[in-house]
Amino acid sequence: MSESDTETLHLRMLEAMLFASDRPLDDSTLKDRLPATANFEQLLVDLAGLYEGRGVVLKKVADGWAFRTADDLAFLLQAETAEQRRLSRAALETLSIVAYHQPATRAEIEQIRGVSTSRGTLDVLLESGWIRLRGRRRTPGRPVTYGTTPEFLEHFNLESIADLPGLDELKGAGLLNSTLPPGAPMPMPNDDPDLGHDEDPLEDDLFAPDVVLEDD
Amino acid sequence: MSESDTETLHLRMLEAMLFASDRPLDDSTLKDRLPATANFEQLLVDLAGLYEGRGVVLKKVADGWAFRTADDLAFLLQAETAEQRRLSRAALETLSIVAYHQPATRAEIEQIRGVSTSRGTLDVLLESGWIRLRGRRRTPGRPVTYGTTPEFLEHFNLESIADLPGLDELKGAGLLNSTLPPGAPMPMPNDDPDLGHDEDPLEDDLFAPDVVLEDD
Amino acid sequence: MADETNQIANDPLTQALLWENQKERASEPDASEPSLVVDVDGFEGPLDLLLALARSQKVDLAKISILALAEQYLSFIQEARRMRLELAADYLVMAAWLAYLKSRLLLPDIKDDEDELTGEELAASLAFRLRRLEAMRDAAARLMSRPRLGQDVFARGDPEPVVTIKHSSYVANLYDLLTAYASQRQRNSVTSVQVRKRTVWSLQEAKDLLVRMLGHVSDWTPIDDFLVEYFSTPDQRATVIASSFTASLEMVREGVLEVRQNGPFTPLFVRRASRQDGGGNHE
Repeated sequence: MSESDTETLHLRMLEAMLFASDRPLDDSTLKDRLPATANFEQLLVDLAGLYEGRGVVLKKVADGWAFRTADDLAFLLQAETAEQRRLSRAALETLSIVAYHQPATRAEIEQIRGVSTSRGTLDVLLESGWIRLRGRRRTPGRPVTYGTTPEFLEHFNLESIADLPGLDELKGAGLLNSTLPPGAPMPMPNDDPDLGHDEDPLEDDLFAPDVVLEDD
Repeated sequence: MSESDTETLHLRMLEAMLFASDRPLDDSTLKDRLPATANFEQLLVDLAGLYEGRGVVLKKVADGWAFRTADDLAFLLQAETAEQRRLSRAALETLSIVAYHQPATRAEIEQIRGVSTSRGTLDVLLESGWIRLRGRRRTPGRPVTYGTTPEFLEHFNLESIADLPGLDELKGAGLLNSTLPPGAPMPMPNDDPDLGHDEDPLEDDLFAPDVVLEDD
Repeated sequence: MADETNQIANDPLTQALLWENQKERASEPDASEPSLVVDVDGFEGPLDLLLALARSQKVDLAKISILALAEQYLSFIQEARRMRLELAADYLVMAAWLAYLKSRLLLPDIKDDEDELTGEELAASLAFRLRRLEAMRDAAARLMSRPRLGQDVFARGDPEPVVTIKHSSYVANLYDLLTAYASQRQRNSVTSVQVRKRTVWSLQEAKDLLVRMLGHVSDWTPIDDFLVEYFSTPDQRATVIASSFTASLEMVREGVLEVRQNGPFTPLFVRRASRQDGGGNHE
């Protein structure tokens, strides 16, 4: 097989794998299933190039790669989609606070919103699969910390949490500071599955006593 | 918009619709959702052309059009896992009876084991490649006869089926104690691929009616 | 506490804040209409109400007059109370705090407590909170206006899943095979042993026979003579001899029979007892 034939085969393989899946596939999954000789990075560039401007495009999403319909064709496809349940304003605000301030505790969410959070709001977000319980903050009361999931990134077409819209401006304006008064160092949102230095892992008993503790 | 831009848009629309659909789309559905000015037949030809020789191809399936992974890349969609399994005791016993008493019918196996043999046991042994259907016994009901395969000899390191230790040797090895009545039939295993004088060849219809006949 | 379940307020300001109408937020509510906002149910707490009031000032939140905002809030609360609207406690707490803030802003700072924040610091803190809440709202709106999966962009509708094919290879060695064969042969042969029902002469049968026979004979007679007609099979022969012998000994003990044998393995002779006083003369 000539060199270019081999390249074509590798490109077809990459295309087939990504096209067959409805979820993003990450680099290691793809590399594992390509021959060791394949130039993975070049193949990705080539494949993205092939689909540029087409009805289906290759996107980097949620730390992986996926084929998606082109943004501008939404009008064509929306006709068929079932009406999605709308998030309440409370849920929406809570979601964006968790996304931009993660890891965030319920108390922090409430402090930013200036209102206590009903249990249902977090439940809806947890159920949607967009936020998850990360761990526990190493502070008195050891409150549960919340963060976003890969499904969140996938749903909102984000490559990573660093791609959250307006993140840099918010950071620059000191608005991601969860502590008052302003001027304190500004934390970056962090959805790293590894727990931070001030987070403890969740224990098994999470869903029993702590829910009660957290309720007010 | 120039004519070619319009054509490109229509092509992109067709591509996105087929990609996003959870089932093949037929001509009339596709036509309905494309602008009336679109030259549907030409677009299909163009789209199929775009994907020709690629990792994903446009296929006419039973009730319409759909993208499918190219046939030669189907292996990418298969993860193969090898697992070693131990034979159940029932399977081992059945196998040994087939080995010693071949050609043996199911009824004979059951008679020797003293219990009825589940269909699954023979299936597992057939799947293992160690036993095979030989033919049919020329007796009423024409039951299928079972025998061992060359793979059986290979796996168990036997040069020929005659190398299976006889009853006396089993006794000598301490595997059989002397309570075996003297009148016990001394098996003379025969795995000759040629059918015996009381065996008929299997017919083509083996897997339909006979499985039923054999079940009781 | 604001009731989160009651999201749908009818006033245009609140409507404009609902996320599904985020695009309409560009058109700010008319500054001349803040007095229309009396429906507290439409707000998510005092901070939300403050933010709505602040936005009605139509200026950058960074340059907002916190003093003016506090006054607006206080008059709003006053109006609400005049209309006898139920107000949640947090609205009143905020009102009290704002009244305090207002006084701090109007009066010169008293430097009696180093730890206490100045009026300006308190105002800045409130302004920060308002800006931060608004920033999060904007972020939510921007998030929601992104092309979303399943709404604007679509994944492969009919994914072709990776099928896992299990290859089972079976392991067994010759020892397993032979053990299995041997054990099942053995088990089966043991279970198929049938203890045949043997024809056994009971002692009573033998005794009855001897009594009957001895009725005709009074001299020494080999016991086999009586029994020979019952020796139909070898099996029967054994039981007949054994039972008859045992029966004969019993009858000797009873004194109705005498037994004699001339030497080991020689025929056994029997006769009716001549005396009734027991004590046989057998060897």
